[in-house]
Amino acid sequence: MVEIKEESLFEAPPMAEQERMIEAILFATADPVTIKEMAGRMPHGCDPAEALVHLRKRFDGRGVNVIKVGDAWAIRTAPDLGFLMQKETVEVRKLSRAAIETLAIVAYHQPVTRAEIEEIRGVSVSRGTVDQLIEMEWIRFGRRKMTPGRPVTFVVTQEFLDHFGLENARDLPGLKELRSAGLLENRPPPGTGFEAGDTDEGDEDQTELFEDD
Amino acid sequence: MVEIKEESLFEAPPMAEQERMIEAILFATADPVTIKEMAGRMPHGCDPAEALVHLRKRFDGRGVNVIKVGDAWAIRTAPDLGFLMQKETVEVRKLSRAAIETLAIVAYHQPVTRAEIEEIRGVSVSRGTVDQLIEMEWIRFGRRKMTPGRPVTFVVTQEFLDHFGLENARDLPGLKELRSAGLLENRPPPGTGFEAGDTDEGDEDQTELFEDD
Amino acid sequence: MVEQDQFQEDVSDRLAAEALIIDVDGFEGPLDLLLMLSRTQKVDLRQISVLALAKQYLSFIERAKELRIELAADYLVMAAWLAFLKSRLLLPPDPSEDGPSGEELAAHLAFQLERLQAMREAAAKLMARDQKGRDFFARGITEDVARVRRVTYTATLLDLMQGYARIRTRDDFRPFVMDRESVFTMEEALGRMRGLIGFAGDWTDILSYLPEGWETDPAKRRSATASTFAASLELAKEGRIEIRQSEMYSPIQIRKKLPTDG
Repeated sequence: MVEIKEESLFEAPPMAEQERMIEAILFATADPVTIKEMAGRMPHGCDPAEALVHLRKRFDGRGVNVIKVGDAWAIRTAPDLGFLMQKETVEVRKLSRAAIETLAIVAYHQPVTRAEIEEIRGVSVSRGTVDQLIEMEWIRFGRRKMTPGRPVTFVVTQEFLDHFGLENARDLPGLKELRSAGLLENRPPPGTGFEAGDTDEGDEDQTELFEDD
Repeated sequence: MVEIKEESLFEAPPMAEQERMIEAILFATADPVTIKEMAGRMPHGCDPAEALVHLRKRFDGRGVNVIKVGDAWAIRTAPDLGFLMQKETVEVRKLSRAAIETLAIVAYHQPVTRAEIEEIRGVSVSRGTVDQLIEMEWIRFGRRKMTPGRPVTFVVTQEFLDHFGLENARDLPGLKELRSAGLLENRPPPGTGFEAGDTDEGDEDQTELFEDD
Repeated sequence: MVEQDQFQEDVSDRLAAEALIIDVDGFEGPLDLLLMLSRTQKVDLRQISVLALAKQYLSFIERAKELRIELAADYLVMAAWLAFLKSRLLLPPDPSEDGPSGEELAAHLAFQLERLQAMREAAAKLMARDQKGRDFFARGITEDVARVRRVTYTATLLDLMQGYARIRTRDDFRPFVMDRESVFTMEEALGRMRGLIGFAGDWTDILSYLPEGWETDPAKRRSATASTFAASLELAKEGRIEIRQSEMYSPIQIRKKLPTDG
């Protein structure tokens, strides 16, 4: 661009050219660059410190700025634009089967303890499943049960009711409706299932929910 | 800087502000960024394409330039300043003559099948050559050709364009001359019965390619 | 006159052949060799004499044979083809014979040579361009774009009811539980794997997740393998693990899905 070499070994390129040079250097170098290092890379006689003053001014108020890092210089994103370095993606996933079943049990049996959930599902309930449902604000801790060990119970939340369009957990279809909807094919033999395992004594709601036919 | 949110959810930031944003986005990455991706990261209602026009002009003749790579954009140092970046120079793996020729054939004839590459070079293409070019991310698989056997094709990548500073594959040096000289045609050897065996009906590009003199 | 030409041609052929034989290995096939030989004609490739070229090639092959240089088969195939082409070009066309004429074949060979030459020149032009990382440079200090992935889970009332019905239906089958002594259910497998998966940062054979005591008895092993596999699919679906299998019947491996960023 500028014929320097032919003219003199000691005449430096014009300042505009020097500014271009440090712009390229600061852009392409993986680490902040000291003035000394810039001078070492630029043609003889250049004054990177002065070129830097010009470049800094040029980037003043722009999307990136020339900033000092220790005793070196770098180009960095303007602080107010940091939000552009994020990309948010929202992924909607179907709740896992374990979570759905746990949720269903809480909804139908609330207030229900973890032990009861496990008893009904026949498998242990992972902490992650419960945590997930709590985090989604679909279940929350209810009052402690007045049984030995005073275990905590889980109940569904208002948020849960809103999501599923229910006014009340009791609006959930009972077994009879589930059966007539074809969701339950077999009539549970009396005396099996969780009634037997249900250590809950006090709560009428529960027994009501489990009434069959 | 600008109080947008309070005013309206749908009013885009001023163009100068949008220019700053894409400046920050392009400076932050080594890879080309598509307009769509910019739009996805910028506030609602922004027009990155227009902001790019302004930004491009702003960096005209500077130490770094805004360049187009395929359907994406990137900032690259001006080619005349390469001498300042000896430290950043990456040793490009020495490519064999076979690899260089194969690359050129893919670039100029794309989409091209392995058989067509072999027909042009007159020797079989070793797996290693193709693998190397794919590994360098200079070529990739394209769509299958609608000819018997539905062979896979190769095409060049965005990385290829970026590496060689091409806006798109149409900018390949000498492409027009080669085409008008008929040297990019895929002429089957006479008497091979290739013409007769060409069962391709739907694809105009293809039939054109296989037209015999 | 004709003899003189013939003589000079022979000489130049021989010289070319001798020069080229030395590095016959350096040629990338017969077409490459033909292209090199064509340079001795010092004409535009579009006006090349294919007949002369065929003669040059054949004498080159002869020389190579005399010098007992092993030539790859495709050089000999090309020689046979060029001998055929030469006869076609020299003999008057036989009207009873089908197929392309000698001129057509020659024209195609000339086209191939010209096209190969053009591609070589294009390749050279391409490599002479400014290249990234050599002549121009990308950003040195890059910033990662943090991919903030927000996962929201959803379920419908139907899911809920079906889930509940499933549990109740399962209860109905409880009397049959006895038969399931050697059945490891998917729920059990899931429960087990959920507990273990947090430690599976590296690719691990899925079979190492079989519960203790289930590895030896074939029936139990079968059931545990199936349920563990099904459970791993479920976990993969949930995005908690990754699964891979290098080829059919090879071990299936899983690992904890690493958080994605940038």
